[in-house]
Amino acid sequence: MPSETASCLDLWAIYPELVLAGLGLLLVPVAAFTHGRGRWRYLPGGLAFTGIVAALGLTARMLDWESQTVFCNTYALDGFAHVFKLLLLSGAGIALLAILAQFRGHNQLAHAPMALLFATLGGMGLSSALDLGLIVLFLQMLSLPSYVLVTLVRTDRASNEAVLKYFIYAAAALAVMAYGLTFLYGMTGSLELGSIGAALAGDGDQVWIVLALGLILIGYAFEMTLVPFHFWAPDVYSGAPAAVSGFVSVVPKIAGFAGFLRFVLYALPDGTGGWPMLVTLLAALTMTAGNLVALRQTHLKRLLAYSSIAQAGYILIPVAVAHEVAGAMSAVGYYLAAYLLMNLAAFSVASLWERTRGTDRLASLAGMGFRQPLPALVLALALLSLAGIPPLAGFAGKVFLLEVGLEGDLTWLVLLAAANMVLALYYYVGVIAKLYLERPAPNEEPAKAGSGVLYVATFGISTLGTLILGVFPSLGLQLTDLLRRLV
Amino acid sequence: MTGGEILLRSVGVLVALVLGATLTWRLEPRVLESAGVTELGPAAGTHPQGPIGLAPNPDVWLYPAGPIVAVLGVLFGAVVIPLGPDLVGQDLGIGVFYFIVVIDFVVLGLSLGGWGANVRNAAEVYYRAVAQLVSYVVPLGLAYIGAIMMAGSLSTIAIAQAQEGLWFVVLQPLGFALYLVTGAMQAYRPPFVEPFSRHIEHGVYGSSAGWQALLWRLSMSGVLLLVAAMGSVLYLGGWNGPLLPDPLWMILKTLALMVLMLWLGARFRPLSTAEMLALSWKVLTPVGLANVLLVGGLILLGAGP
Amino acid sequence: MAVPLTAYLVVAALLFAIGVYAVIAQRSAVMILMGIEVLLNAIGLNLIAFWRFVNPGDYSAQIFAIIIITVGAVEMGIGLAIMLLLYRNRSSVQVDDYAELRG
Amino acid sequence: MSLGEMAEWFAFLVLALISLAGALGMATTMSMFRSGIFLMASFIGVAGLFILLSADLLGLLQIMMYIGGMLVMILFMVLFSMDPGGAMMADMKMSLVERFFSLGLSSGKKDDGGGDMEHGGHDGGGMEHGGDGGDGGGMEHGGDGGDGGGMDMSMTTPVKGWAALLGLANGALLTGLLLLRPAWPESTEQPNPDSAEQIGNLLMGKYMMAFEGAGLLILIGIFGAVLIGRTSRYPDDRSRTAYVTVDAPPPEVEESAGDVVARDSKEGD
Repeated sequence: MPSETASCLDLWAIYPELVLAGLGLLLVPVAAFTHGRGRWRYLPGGLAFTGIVAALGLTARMLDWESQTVFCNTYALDGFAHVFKLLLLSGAGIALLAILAQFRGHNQLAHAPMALLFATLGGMGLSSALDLGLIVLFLQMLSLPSYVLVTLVRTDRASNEAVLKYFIYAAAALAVMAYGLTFLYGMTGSLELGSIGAALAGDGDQVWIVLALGLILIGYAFEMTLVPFHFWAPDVYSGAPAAVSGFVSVVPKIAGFAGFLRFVLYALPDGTGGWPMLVTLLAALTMTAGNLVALRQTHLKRLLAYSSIAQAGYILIPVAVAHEVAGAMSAVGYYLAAYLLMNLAAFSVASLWERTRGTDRLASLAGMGFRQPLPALVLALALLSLAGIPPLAGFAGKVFLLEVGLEGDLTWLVLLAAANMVLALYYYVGVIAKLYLERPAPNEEPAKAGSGVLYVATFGISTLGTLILGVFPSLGLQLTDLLRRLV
Repeated sequence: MTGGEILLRSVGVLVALVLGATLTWRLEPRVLESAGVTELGPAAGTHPQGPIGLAPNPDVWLYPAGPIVAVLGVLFGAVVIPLGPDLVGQDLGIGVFYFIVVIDFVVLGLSLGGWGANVRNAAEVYYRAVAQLVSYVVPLGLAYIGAIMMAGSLSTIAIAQAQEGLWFVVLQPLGFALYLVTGAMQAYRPPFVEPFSRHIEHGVYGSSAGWQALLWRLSMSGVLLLVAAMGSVLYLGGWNGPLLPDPLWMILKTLALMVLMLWLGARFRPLSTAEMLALSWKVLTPVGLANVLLVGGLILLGAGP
Repeated sequence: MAVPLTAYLVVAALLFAIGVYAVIAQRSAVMILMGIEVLLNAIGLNLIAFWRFVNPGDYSAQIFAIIIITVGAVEMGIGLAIMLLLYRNRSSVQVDDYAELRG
Repeated sequence: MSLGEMAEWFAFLVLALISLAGALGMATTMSMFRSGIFLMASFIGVAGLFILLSADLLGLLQIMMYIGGMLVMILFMVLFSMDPGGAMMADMKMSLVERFFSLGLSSGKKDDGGGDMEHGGHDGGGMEHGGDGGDGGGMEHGGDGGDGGGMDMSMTTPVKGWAALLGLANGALLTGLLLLRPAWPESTEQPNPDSAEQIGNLLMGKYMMAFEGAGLLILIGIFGAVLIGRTSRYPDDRSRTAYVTVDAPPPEVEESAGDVVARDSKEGD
């Protein structure tokens, strides 16, 4: 083995990751320098945004490369990884804008970008990792900086509670998952997903496969916020600053889907261990529970949290048939892209509201359509898209999801999902009615204007993205079709 | 290895350690007194005013465990110290790493004994010992790495053999200086005597008597002996030397290094825990990293064995 | 090897069970963190036992174990920092005291 | 059975006992300090098992990581708890396991604080608990443990029936499966005795990315811990809402005595 040591250092394959990692390292001293220093505080944010755009460009250049593995079969370089990296990077970029907008003029401007870069890096690694050790490593790299982001405002009571819950649940979920992974190693003697899959497909002991799958699923379900492992999400989303909630609701979730898909498609090919059935059950449970609880919410961030749980349930429909239906992967990718844009749009409006009003109570949104037409419009469009109203991205995405579900003979699940979408309409439209039909309280002082150029940029990118994806779905589908190209 | 041989080697290591520790214990106060140190720290043979504040209500499990754990750490550490190419308790492939690890048991022993004594002053030992551990552990590791890199092995025998021609102290004076400072910290010798300071009634010394006090003295003398012995293996060529037989050279170098460390340490006023941490992280760690870089450069230039 | 693989695995399984118990039953955040460390310990033991008996020629599993140890150490570091922050703000690290976010 | 095999079984049993008893003690003892020490014992026991499995480098690595780490962690627990020695709880109703692992804890009724050491003044802010914590010695500790506040009786929790049951079921399930359905393709291959070289080659070759990633992870950990735990020259705004947007730095705060503790322990991470 010593003879082949040098051949594994394929640095050319991870230029986007290297850009992010290098920039993150550079930002550590830069953030220390700019912390609390007036206008210098914008420097890290600007650098980080440039870096994310550069990484996007580099990843986009790789799209037509041949699928291959690098670093001695531990890291995949294929269409699946590239598309997920593009999604993660665009999510991180928009979330970064929102965070910068919310913390404009605050100390947190200096170190938030750095944590965000590292978390994105973890997510990108997770979408490519083919080795059990690397999976655990990147999952941890995804969570650690997220703790920092959640507790950006360190004196805030809600943030404190959020970070405590996030930390404990994440650490426990990761430990349980890693314990499951060790059994896969024990059954096959290999840490590589591909060889594990090859060994398990033939003559794996079903009992142990199911047990290991159950343990591993806890870790991934935590990242994807599936019921019953979702309980951290509402608390963390509502405790963290709204812009950070947007990030946490998008990047770890997309990375979780990427990791889970890669794991089951490689290590448990053709439904070994009955994971499709398990995923189907989780999908039904997740969308129903998420929507039912969302009906009772009185705070915007909590409402969006439960809505994002329900959305995760919808995305599970194509995941459950990913191994047999050809279009499943591109449906997942398309819906994740749509989810990313509409969710970030909604959370950035919540962030603006938090910045100017200090609250996210739904009651405080009354009459927003008259006082602040632009944010109100953005929020309304985002909610309509989440609800699945044409011609927005959410509609096209839902159509693809249901179509794939029908192709995969999951008729009952598709019917349940349709019923859920109708149910969800109730609370989404309820918020929109508050925006436009209710009058603001007469004694309420008008909200300060000044959404600022950063907010306008955030709103613009996410809303235009939602519209374009919705009106020209073929654009998105062309890209997400690449997801099918696995190593 | 047969059972008889294991027994023989164990007894050999034990006897060597006890003899060496006794020697250290007699020698150390003289060196320090001649250098004008009044606060003796762990060097003190007896207490100035006899035992003070013995633990009235100790934790029945942790209190007796403290000195035993500390002595075990010293005893395990002595296993890899070579007196000659063949005269060693056991030559482990990862000997130096093993040594770093087992010496940590002394800190654990101090913590157990200090907390378990259940008196205020002894509990203070725990905080101070942990802070001292945190301050020496990284630069000490860096001081080891210089020698390890040059010898290309973790085995104590191999490291000493690599210095047959030239001692590493000549090539890496910076690393040797770093080892002197961090070694004194690891051995709780002046100026790093916080856990045994007079202000907390000499720490665990003040709260123990009988066999426990004896074991404390054995372990604290032993840790200085071992630090000096490891220093002479890492930087002074171990048993290598002309004319005299191997073990004698090793013993001489160990004693000389011990005297050097004590004599140098006596020049400085005792440092507080916070000062130790600042010194370690602001000065010693960068120096250690610089030394590693220097050694890397030297190796690239072809210096060393 | 006189001791069979199953013996090691059973020890790891029992460690895992104790860790699960500690994570569920304890109410001080630091104690929960310690329970998580026990869980990680069980993972390491499982890995090394499998390595020794299933595939001792390939040392990859030891790298995985090193990653697990790293994860444990990093979690300990950041967990203690989080608890330091909580303690400074609220003088408590009891998880029951952090139950304001509901709904 | 040969002598060597018997020695191996003996070593295995002793080490397994240490690991399991240590973990159990950690979860059930009433004293915070002891529970940290028990956990360390458990780690060392597992490290011994590693060495028995001929992963000697990993075993030593484990010991090294966790002696330092655990000692610092216990320091934190002592800071965060009213009664790190567990003396107040020594009189509480305890289950058998708890009684065993809390054996010898001195009762809080004795003078001089008994088991709970009072190192007030020394460590500054760290030991100052909520106002009503001072009258600990005189309080009666019945089953319900008073009305809380800073005086929390639950810092080490008495055995919770359902949690114990769940843990037990978990262990029984796993053990039963392990005993009844071993599905592991065992090999008779012998490992290479020079594990350090093997691991080094893997780290520098195939697992270069894991190596660099772990380094980055530790850096993120340090940096996150500093960001979260530091006391800042410029305090955060009290709430997430910004009422005025200014780019000038907020007023500085004076450092308090508690910062020293914070800084020392941070470097231990």
